[in-house]
Amino acid sequence: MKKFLAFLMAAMMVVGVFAGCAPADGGGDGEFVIGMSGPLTGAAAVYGVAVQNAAQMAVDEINAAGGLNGYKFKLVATDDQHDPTKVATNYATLLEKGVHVSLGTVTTKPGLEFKNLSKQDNLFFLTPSASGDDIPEFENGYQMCFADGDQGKVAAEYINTLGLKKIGVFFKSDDPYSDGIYKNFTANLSKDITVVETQFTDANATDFSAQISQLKDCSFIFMPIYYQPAAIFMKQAKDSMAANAIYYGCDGFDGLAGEMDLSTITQEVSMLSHFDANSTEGKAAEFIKKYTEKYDTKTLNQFGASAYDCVYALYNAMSDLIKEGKEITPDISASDLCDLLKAKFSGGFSFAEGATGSNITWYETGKVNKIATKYTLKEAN
Amino acid sequence: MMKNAKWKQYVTYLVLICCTVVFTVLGSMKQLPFSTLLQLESATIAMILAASLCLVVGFLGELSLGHAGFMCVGAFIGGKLSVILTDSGAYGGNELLIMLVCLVVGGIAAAICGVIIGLPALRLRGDYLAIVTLAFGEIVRSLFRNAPAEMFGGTLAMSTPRYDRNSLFIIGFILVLITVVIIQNFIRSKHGRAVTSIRDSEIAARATGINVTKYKLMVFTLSAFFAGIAGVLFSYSQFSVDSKKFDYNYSIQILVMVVLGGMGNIGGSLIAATAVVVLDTFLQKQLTGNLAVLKDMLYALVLIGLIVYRNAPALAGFREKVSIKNLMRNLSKHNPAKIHDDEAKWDRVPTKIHIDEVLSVDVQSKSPYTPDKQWKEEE
Amino acid sequence: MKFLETLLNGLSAGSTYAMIALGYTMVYGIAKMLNFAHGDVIMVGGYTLFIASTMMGVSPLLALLFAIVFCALIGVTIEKLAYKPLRGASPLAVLITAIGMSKLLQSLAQIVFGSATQPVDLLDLGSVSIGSLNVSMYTVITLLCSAVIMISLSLFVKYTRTGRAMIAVSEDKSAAQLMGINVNFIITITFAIGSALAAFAGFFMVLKTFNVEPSMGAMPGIKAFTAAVIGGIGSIPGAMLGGILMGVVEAFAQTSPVMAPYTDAIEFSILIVILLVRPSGILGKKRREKV
Amino acid sequence: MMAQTVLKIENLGISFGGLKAVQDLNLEIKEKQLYGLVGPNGAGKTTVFNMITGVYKPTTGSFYLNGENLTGKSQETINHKGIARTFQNIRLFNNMTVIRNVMVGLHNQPEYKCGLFTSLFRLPRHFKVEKEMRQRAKEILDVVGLLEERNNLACNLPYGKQRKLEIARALATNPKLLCLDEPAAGMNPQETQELMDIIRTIREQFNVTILLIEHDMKFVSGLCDELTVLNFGTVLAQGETKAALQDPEVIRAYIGG
Repeated sequence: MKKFLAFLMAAMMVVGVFAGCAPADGGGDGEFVIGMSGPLTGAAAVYGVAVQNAAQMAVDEINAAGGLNGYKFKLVATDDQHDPTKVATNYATLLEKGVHVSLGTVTTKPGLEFKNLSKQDNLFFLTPSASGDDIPEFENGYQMCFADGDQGKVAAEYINTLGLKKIGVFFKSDDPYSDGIYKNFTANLSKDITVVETQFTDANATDFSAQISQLKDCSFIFMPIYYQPAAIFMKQAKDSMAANAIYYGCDGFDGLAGEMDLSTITQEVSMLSHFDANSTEGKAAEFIKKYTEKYDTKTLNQFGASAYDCVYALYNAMSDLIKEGKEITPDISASDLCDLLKAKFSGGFSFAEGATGSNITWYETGKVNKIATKYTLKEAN
Repeated sequence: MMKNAKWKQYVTYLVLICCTVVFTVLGSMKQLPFSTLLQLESATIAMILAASLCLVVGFLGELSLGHAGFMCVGAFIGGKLSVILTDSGAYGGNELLIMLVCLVVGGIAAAICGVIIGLPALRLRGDYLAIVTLAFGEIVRSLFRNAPAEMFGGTLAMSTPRYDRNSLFIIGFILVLITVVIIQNFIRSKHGRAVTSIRDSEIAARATGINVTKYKLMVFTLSAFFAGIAGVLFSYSQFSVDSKKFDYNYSIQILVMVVLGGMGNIGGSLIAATAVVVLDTFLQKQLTGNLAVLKDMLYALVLIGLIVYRNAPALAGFREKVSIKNLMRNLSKHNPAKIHDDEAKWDRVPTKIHIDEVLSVDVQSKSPYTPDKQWKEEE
Repeated sequence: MKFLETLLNGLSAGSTYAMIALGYTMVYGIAKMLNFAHGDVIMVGGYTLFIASTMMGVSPLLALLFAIVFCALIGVTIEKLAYKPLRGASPLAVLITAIGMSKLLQSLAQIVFGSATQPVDLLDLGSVSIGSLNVSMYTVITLLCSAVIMISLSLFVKYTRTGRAMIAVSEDKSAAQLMGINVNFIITITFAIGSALAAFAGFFMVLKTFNVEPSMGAMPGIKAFTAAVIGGIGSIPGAMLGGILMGVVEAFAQTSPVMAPYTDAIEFSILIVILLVRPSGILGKKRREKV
Repeated sequence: MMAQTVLKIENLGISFGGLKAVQDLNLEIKEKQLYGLVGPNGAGKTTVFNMITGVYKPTTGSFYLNGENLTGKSQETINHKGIARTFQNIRLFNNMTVIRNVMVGLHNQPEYKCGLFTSLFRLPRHFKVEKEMRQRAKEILDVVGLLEERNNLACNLPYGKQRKLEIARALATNPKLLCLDEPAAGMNPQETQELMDIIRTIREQFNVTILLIEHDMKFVSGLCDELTVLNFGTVLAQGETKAALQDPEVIRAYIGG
């Protein structure tokens, strides 16, 4: 009897699988579909939501201004919870929705899946924040953010100029972002500088007293990590560390000011980034104003700014192509559009004015060429 | 009922073969959308995992919280080997042959780990074993994460050659079939009988001359082998393998499948695995934003509810009442006449009752396992 | 000097682990079950602190009191709803339910508070200098508090009526029942005490990290659980020993660049090695099954 | 002709902590004998069983089966050598059918040897062995009168039949010495009578020596050839059943005073 029921259930399941696969609705609704996959829920949701919000904001602005040649844009955001195994399903959803062009993924690990999937279908992606060095491995992938390796290299080159004898490093060894920056950082660092290396992992991310006691004697600490553990570190190290020590981070520090009151510590905090959430001038300030009016400040970070730029860069590139006489309508296939965009982005296309930099261009490798700025979040007391 | 006994034990195989054929035909006709192909792949992986864990939890009666660790070994070793073999053009670049080699090697690598973890397991039981397997899973993950980046990708995921998505699920189904046939054969052999006897009473099994050590090790190894195979299959279904995937939460997810399937019921585990995969994808699409967490809550509630319902001593009477057998009996016309007290079977009442049995707070209840019923004698 | 500092850091981290491990060990001793959800009771304590301190602006000590009461209530509720119906069922069933409970608590917290971290700034402790040794007040306070708690717990178990009843129940439930001990009441009390200890641990963790998140209790919970097993589950001194050992090993592993990436692996390996040598932990009693 | 000694126990003793549960036990059981081990509660009877079946390792002394020293051997080895037992509080494989319980007992018999590989791939030998095992199991079940119940789950059997099933399972391991721990406990008088007959049949049919623990004096005196009476871990009396039971020490231990 039970077996029969089991059989019945199995049969139902099979039917269920089929019911789940409604025919693809295609992209023929007269809209350009921009797809993305990011952590909209889960621990990394703050990044995914920032990208979704900012991209949606850019799309709304473009549509309000009449769209591209009269055609509107539509953003399709899917949730991968920072889990690479969920990307394929999301990618399938994007295809079903008739995606034309994509923002790739928000984070690096899922991005490794996405780059391969999109390569098969020749779908163009310009990722706002998947910073892994390998993300733009194939011709169809481009980055708006600095690649991890480049960040490590730039940071090392900057520190080489400071004439320090000894620096401390605090990084997260199970995080590709942190680990990637760190590896390139040490490779490019002058050999005369002694490095005190400390690290932590997800499973030990609450108590840093052991690392702090190691780093106590260093007056300059390079921290290629995200802002949440950085804030915990700084709070825990408040008294142990030299009062005028310098914490130097990468773009992961962005969001630090929202996480903790920096005036409670005496040390200097600065970062190397393409975006400063406290900007008061230029396109960045404009973006911050618009974003905070529409959404909350909690998700205001460089991820969003970068996504905002991505959408505009794609829009600008497509308008340029139309101006050049190419025919681009929502009837175009993703693959054809990809070929056009690849030629455009590798052919010296310049994104004039964005929230994360100006005159942004791309190398043929897909990596971005723009200026990284050192922002001082807080001066030493 | 008895007449059907012979073919009944092959129902699972039949269903699996039907599924394989139907989906292969549909696949070759290009009737299966991308998302369905992905679900089929995930379902086959989950089925292998559930069936192999069912062997440990349902038949040996030990709780393993490190099943994802074995899968991890298979995924990394098998995945790496396939990269090496593909790059070196071994076997004339025959993808299928390379995959076969990787499956076997990945499975064996995991099986070796099964032996390694099985050894302490022999000295430990129950809760202690559960924590050791959990620790083992975390250790394996940490080792692969910290291995040189050139070997296993380090903190970043290790890239693997993804197999053609239009045919991987067919291989997956074939592997499920092989796994299920072998596991079922094992359980329905004298060796399987010995294993079930250990589950029911280790002391009695020892006294009956069963080599408990040997069989525990055997089950751990066999189960790890198939988990390793699932790992290799997983690495073939992805472009990259990330050690983070194989944490204890994933082990627990596999455990949920086994519990949902009714511990000690391979067919049930397969159905539960498919259901979890299908439901997972469905809910991932339906529940967005803060609601996405509802999925986890649902799993947790189902898990608790099911276990409490099936095992609570206080609910024994209720369970009897609503059991399928009873419902069927009530539905059928021939209602057996009410049994009068004087006709009740007095020989069922133990005449010697230990005083502590009556007063004890731990009144022994029925075990959580599905009792064996599939193998009624064929005559 | 470095050595001493690392040792102190380890002791401080270890005392938090020990506090959590005590909860595991007491519940195991009395109810003979691994309360997998214990780590998540820490998280409940953390969020209580968040509500009381950050949202309502209550003073830290009062917030701690709230957390203790609320955690004790949650612990008792979990026991009544999920574990009590299963008393007498197979240990496997109970363990799986406990795992489910852990997931349930985490997802509930995620639904109510979201998955992002929430800030809790309780106290600014500062540090004291003893000679050339600079010790943070946090270390001093955790060490003192945990010492006081452990000593009073041991005294409670040894010298009070309820405590002795607990020992009786842990030895033999049915015999204790025959002697007129209310076994259900004792189990309830045990869960309440264990959960209150989890609240303390949550307080210490929040003091250290200044924030709470839904999965904050999971990893410390598992490590403390490991510590309890290392020390010999069911034994109160064993839990303290295991917890301290865990903390010290962690601190020393983290200060060595070679071992640092393997910190988790080392901690868990200790468990396997110790269980291989002593299957019931360092101070655990060997249980003889009655044949 | 003198019957051969099957089990010989010399100075066997065990202590748990400071408590000497059994001390200085000496006894000898001859082939095909029905030997009784009696004594009040807590006398150490089951402890003796646990020692000679390898559950506990004796602190002093040793025991021999057919002259082979088995002291300190594992439970499995002792069973393979030829000592099988039943349990005071029944330990059946509850979720298995009656016949499969017995087939587990047949597991180690050389004639039913079947490698793992053979089983995994269901080679012809697997089916042959299964068939033979099933046949043998049926024969054994027939002896204890459980043939009709063979397809029921063990846990669904009434109490008395569960005890019989335990005996059948122990018998299946082809023992030289069968140790029965309170086989008649929980049985009504009619069942007890049946059991006595069964035990006698078993002895004849399986050529087995039987050592049993029992409280029911009628049962013991009606069945056993010789007795050892234990109290507080020491031997009170030993010898022919009638004589041993009339020993004044024994009467005092039982009746008190």
